[in-house]
Amino acid sequence: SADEVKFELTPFKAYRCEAPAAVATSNKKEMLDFWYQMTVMRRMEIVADNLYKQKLIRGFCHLYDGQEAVAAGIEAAITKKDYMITAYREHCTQLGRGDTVESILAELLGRKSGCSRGKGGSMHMYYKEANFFGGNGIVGAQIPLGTGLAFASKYLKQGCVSITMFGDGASNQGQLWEAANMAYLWKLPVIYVLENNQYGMGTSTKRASSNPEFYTRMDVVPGLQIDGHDVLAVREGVKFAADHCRSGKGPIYLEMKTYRYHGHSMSDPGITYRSRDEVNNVRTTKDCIEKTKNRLLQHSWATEAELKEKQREIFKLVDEACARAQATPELPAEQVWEDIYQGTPPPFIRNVIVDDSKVSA
Amino acid sequence: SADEVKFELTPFKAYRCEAPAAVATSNKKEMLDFWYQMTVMRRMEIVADNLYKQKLIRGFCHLYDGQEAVAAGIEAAITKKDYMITAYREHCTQLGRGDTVESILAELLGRKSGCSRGKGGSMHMYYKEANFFGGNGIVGAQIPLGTGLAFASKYLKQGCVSITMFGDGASNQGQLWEAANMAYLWKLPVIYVLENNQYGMGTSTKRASSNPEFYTRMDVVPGLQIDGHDVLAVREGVKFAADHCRSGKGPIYLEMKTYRYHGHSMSDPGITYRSRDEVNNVRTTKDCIEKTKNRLLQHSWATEAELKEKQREIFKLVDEACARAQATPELPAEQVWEDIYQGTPPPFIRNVIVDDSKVSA
Amino acid sequence: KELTVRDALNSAIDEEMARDPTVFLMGEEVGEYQGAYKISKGLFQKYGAERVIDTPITEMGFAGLAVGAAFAGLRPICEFMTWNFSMQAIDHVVNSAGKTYYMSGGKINVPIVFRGPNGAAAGVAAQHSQCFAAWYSSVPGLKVLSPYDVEDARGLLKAAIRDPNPVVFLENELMYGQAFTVPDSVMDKDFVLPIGKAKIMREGQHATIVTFSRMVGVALQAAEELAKEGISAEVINLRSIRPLDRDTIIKSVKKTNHLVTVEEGWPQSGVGAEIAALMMESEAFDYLDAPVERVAGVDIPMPYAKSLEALALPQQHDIVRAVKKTLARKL
Amino acid sequence: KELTVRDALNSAIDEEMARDPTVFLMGEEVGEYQGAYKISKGLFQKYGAERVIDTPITEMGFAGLAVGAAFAGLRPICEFMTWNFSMQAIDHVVNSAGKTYYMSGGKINVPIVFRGPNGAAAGVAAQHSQCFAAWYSSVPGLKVLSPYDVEDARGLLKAAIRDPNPVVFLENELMYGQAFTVPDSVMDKDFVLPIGKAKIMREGQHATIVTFSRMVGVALQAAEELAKEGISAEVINLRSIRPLDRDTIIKSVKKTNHLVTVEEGWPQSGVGAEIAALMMESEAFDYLDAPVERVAGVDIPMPYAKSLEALALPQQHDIVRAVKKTLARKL
Ligand SMILES: Cc1ncc(C[n+]2csc(CCOP(=O)(O)OP(=O)(O)O)c2C)c(N)n1
Ligand SMILES: Cc1ncc(C[n+]2csc(CCOP(=O)(O)OP(=O)(O)O)c2C)c(N)n1
Ligand SMILES: [Mg+2]
Ligand SMILES: [Mg+2]
Repeated sequence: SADEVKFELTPFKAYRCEAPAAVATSNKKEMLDFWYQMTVMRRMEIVADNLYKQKLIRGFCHLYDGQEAVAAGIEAAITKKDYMITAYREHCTQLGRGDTVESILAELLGRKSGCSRGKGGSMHMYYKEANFFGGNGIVGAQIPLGTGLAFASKYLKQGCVSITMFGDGASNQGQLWEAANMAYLWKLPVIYVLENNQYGMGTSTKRASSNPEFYTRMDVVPGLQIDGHDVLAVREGVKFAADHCRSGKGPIYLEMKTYRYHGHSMSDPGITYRSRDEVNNVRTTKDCIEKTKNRLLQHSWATEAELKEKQREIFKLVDEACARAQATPELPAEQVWEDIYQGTPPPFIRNVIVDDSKVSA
Repeated sequence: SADEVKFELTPFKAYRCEAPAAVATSNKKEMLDFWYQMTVMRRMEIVADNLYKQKLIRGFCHLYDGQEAVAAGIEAAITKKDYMITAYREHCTQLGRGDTVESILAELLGRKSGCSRGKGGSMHMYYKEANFFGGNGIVGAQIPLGTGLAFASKYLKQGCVSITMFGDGASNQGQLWEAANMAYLWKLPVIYVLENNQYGMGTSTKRASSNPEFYTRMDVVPGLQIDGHDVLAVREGVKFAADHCRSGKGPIYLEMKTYRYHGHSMSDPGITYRSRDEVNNVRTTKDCIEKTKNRLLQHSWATEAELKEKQREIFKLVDEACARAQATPELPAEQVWEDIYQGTPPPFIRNVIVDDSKVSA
Repeated sequence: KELTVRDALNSAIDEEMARDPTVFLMGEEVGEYQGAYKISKGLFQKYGAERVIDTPITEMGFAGLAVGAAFAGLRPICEFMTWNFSMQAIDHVVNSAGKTYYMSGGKINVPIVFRGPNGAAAGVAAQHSQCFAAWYSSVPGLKVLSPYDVEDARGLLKAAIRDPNPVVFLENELMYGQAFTVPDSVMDKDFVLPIGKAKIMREGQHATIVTFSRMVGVALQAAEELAKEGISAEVINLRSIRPLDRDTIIKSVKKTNHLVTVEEGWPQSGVGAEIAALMMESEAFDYLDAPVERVAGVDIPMPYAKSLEALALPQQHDIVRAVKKTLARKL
Repeated sequence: KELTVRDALNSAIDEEMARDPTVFLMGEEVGEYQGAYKISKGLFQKYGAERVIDTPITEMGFAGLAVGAAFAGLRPICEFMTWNFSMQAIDHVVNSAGKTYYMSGGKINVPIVFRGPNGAAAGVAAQHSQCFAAWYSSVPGLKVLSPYDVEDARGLLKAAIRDPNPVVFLENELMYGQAFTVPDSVMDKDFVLPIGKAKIMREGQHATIVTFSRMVGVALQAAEELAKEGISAEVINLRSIRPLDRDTIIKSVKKTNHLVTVEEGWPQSGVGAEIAALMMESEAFDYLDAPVERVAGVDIPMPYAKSLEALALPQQHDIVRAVKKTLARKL
């Protein structure tokens, strides 16, 4: 459009490939959209945090605030036909793929209207409508799964890429090595997206990874290091990677430098293995929403006041979605028996006491 | 000694380290010893082949002929205090560590006098006296185990290295990636020895490995490619690696270029996925025993006739060991109950029929 | 028509691949080598490298990859060279394949078959002789089938491939070479057996023998031997270990009043244990004239030597003895 | 003295590390973070990075590494953050640790403890709620222990660490914070319980409840409730699932003539199934006045929502009902 502007990006670091140019063009609408999306994401996570503290969300709950630019930037580089899979820190990925705040919060609350009908919870959200396959509680397990999505794309000649996301901790898993080996041998269109938020639970990358320059680590698989705090850098990097995959060259490995503001999960205060200063420093110097906001202001695409107003709207929308979610019930007891097998309910589901078992006709 | 001679070696290829010089010194005694050892190894495998064909050896039986220089060369570079572990193709490793032909053949025959009392068979031989921990039937499993031996060496400040051997097929396993990552982080004295015999069962390296230049594959872990047909090259390479480890630098990855003459196991004719010509070509141009013999002749350290005579002796010794092994019985039935737990026999071992169970006092 | 179990499995895969282009075969040596045990003979030649895929020796990676392909709607047949190696990949079988339909509230189904030889072969020692029937059949979300003969091999494998859920398919290496004569109906390209139904292989009046896989044959021989002594044993081939065909077992026991279970795996918390518990908690209990007898593998890792191995596994005479024992016992 | 199960486990590890320099602790977050569930609190500070080792999140790699260290004579305590993740490493637990002593004909013993929380916690859904008691206890070569209270935690963990064989040690996250009062003897640094012996937690006359881990507490409450109605239940805490203490169970059943098993895991081929089979094949059978009742987790993957999760796990009232049912039934 007429108001296209060039933005300088943090230079990409490249391994076994040419780095794309460190510039991106964008415009008012795009940048406002990014800001809007990321602000909704962050607000949703803050609401989840509150719900957890009220003991309305149970078990593990891994929040994404700080990393929003990765989810938002990826979506801007691909389509909903492309495959995606990630780990348990997936609330915002689910949102990015097109699910609603209400559906996500309802799942966290264990409600029937949740995206997994309350059966999955925080770690097990899916959005098949947009080819999003979860959500996975087992560190590293999604890596071969995502490689399998790429396999399907190639097998079915769909031309889709598979965005296969995981953390810095997960990247040490042998599954990555095994999957990447096959992906390279068979030229599968998989984009391995490492979200390097610098910690796997309480362990910093340098204590867990013999080479913390992750993007250089996958032997013959080319890699890029990308500023994961900049939604435009993420978009450009993923576009480059998608072109790479779609041209038949096989897998590529993207390291997104990012940061999580919250602790690992809700039980982790997140400041025993890193300092408050470290967290604050990232917040004040690198925050992805701030960066986007500054670009909006800089080009007079929005005023402080307008954004404040929009933010109020967003808070309201998210709060309303939360209220709606809280108003819905949990699944009725008899539906605990459902969803074990597609099409064929088991003839006999043994209950705690055999007399209570569910017998199908 | 006085008759030391310099031999030129195939140049080492190095990754992330300086290649050692491509020369080795040796002398008559050493070279005769090498020749002798390797000839015994090969003869033992041929005898095993025959026993298998007579149906006296059962199940899987993976023969080592062609690869003898690797086992022999390693032993010349380290001591029996150093740790060693390998996969199921371990008859000659067991011999190299100091066990006898009789003990090994007895194990293959399932006899009580076998090194594992007939309970392990071809894939499960051990020689703890010389720190050899098997023998493993699960492809890749020995890799973290061997890394754990190195861990023990460091923990106990023993100064020993761990020779952790595996095949080209096994090298794609994620376990290697996981173990090497820890070994590098913790600077464990482990020498990963990849015996690249060019096939994992029926699959050539280029169909299974995205990068068949194995020695360059382990990211930050330095590597060497070594002519595995030359016992002196193996010795020099392993010496270099052991120095590397003992100096506290952590793991190193050695790729031994070698070849197996037999099929993968006894049921594999070994010529569906490679040509007879290919096998014959290696036999005639690269054979490790021939190479050693030529060096002996070249320096007049032995005559053709002397070696023929020695060979006859070896054949006789191996045949006699075989006869002795065949003369021993299988374990008596009641010892099937033993060796489940050290020190504490189970109070009740359920038999096929409960009435026959073994009850301990 | 007479054919071997190997050919039955081969033809089932072949026909299902012909019928449905989303079906593909993946595993170690399944392609150019035509299968370590030749189950996939000719398929690479017929369907090419796109649909018959040789993998590196990386079970965790390729099993996960196959599950991911199933997420996307393909129908992978994932071969484990033997089930022993599935331990490297078991997280994907159980957590990625078995639980996803439930965790997603019914959104993501996983149409995949994991197959290969299970349990003890001959002379392959402890690491290569484990039976996984009890473990996998304990997991809701998986279906677990184990064929005995040609009819089973064809009908169950085709059913497994067509099923929209993850199926664990436990074959037996020692059965691959065994030939059976089957009617034409079994060779029909749409011959599919129902999952969850056992088959009464031999009717009998005095005692019920419940078993699966290779032991069905041994049980049938035992029944033959018993018949000579006037004892009439009913032999049930489970076919499906999850879901378990409770009704067929219960009905048989109500008739014979005696039950012997036979399996090659370890006894503790095995398949026989579950059937013993089933007797406790069904009306069959009241019909039992003697406690259930379990015949099972000995509770030790599998030894290599021939004479020891034979001691470690159920033999025909063990089954005969167990049946006689249960008949001798009067409550 | 009163302390929590967490402190009991912590002190047991601490004392054994002090006693034997070859004992070390390895796992994810066990060191600087002091344990995901704080079982290793203070140990890193006390013993340093050489003996309390933080690993990358690579279960297969570090479990194998720990087994290798045990081959060489060290005594690793290998922590799985939860047992759910042991599926990535199960090949090393079973094939590398469990079978090696046998395969080597008694040459190589493997003194290792694998430990961590097992089974369902609260609200963690299907992938994080699996009970592995039945699987591991089916494997000869492994010993499998599961503590309930502080006495168990200390006595069994110390026994496990001192044992020269591989031990699978199944804890329960929901028990970590529970406090128990114990006599001084339990705090003795050489307080070691025998492996393979169950404990009668409460004597009773009318029915026997056999269970392990957290369910022992629920069973004791159920027994309390039953007592109010004049029903006297004997509660057996298995402690050791392999070897199973057959004698204690059999003896109790001979006295009470009624048996209820309780476990949180899936029913099929579970621990209760084995005990049902044990009744079938021991003299206890003749003493049973009613069939065995199994109380077990529902045969579904664990749902997340609170109300559904509660349905999926045994509750006190289920145990009460099961006991009453078995008492009502007369053979
Ligand atoms: C196989 C496995 N091991 C351990 C865990 C426990 N766990 C959950 S998340 C996590 C840390 C993962 O860190 P990273 O991959 O960097 O992702 P992040 O949480 O930073 O997004 C651990 C150890 C698990 N869920 N699965
Ligand atoms: C985990 C596992 N997968 C598969 C097998 C079957 N298998 C045994 S050896 C082998 C080939 C290994 O090749 P390589 O590592 O190159 O060693 P080589 O046999 O050439 O010495 C295979 C596939 C196994 N034993 N373990
Ligand atoms: Mg991280
Ligand atoms: Mg090889």
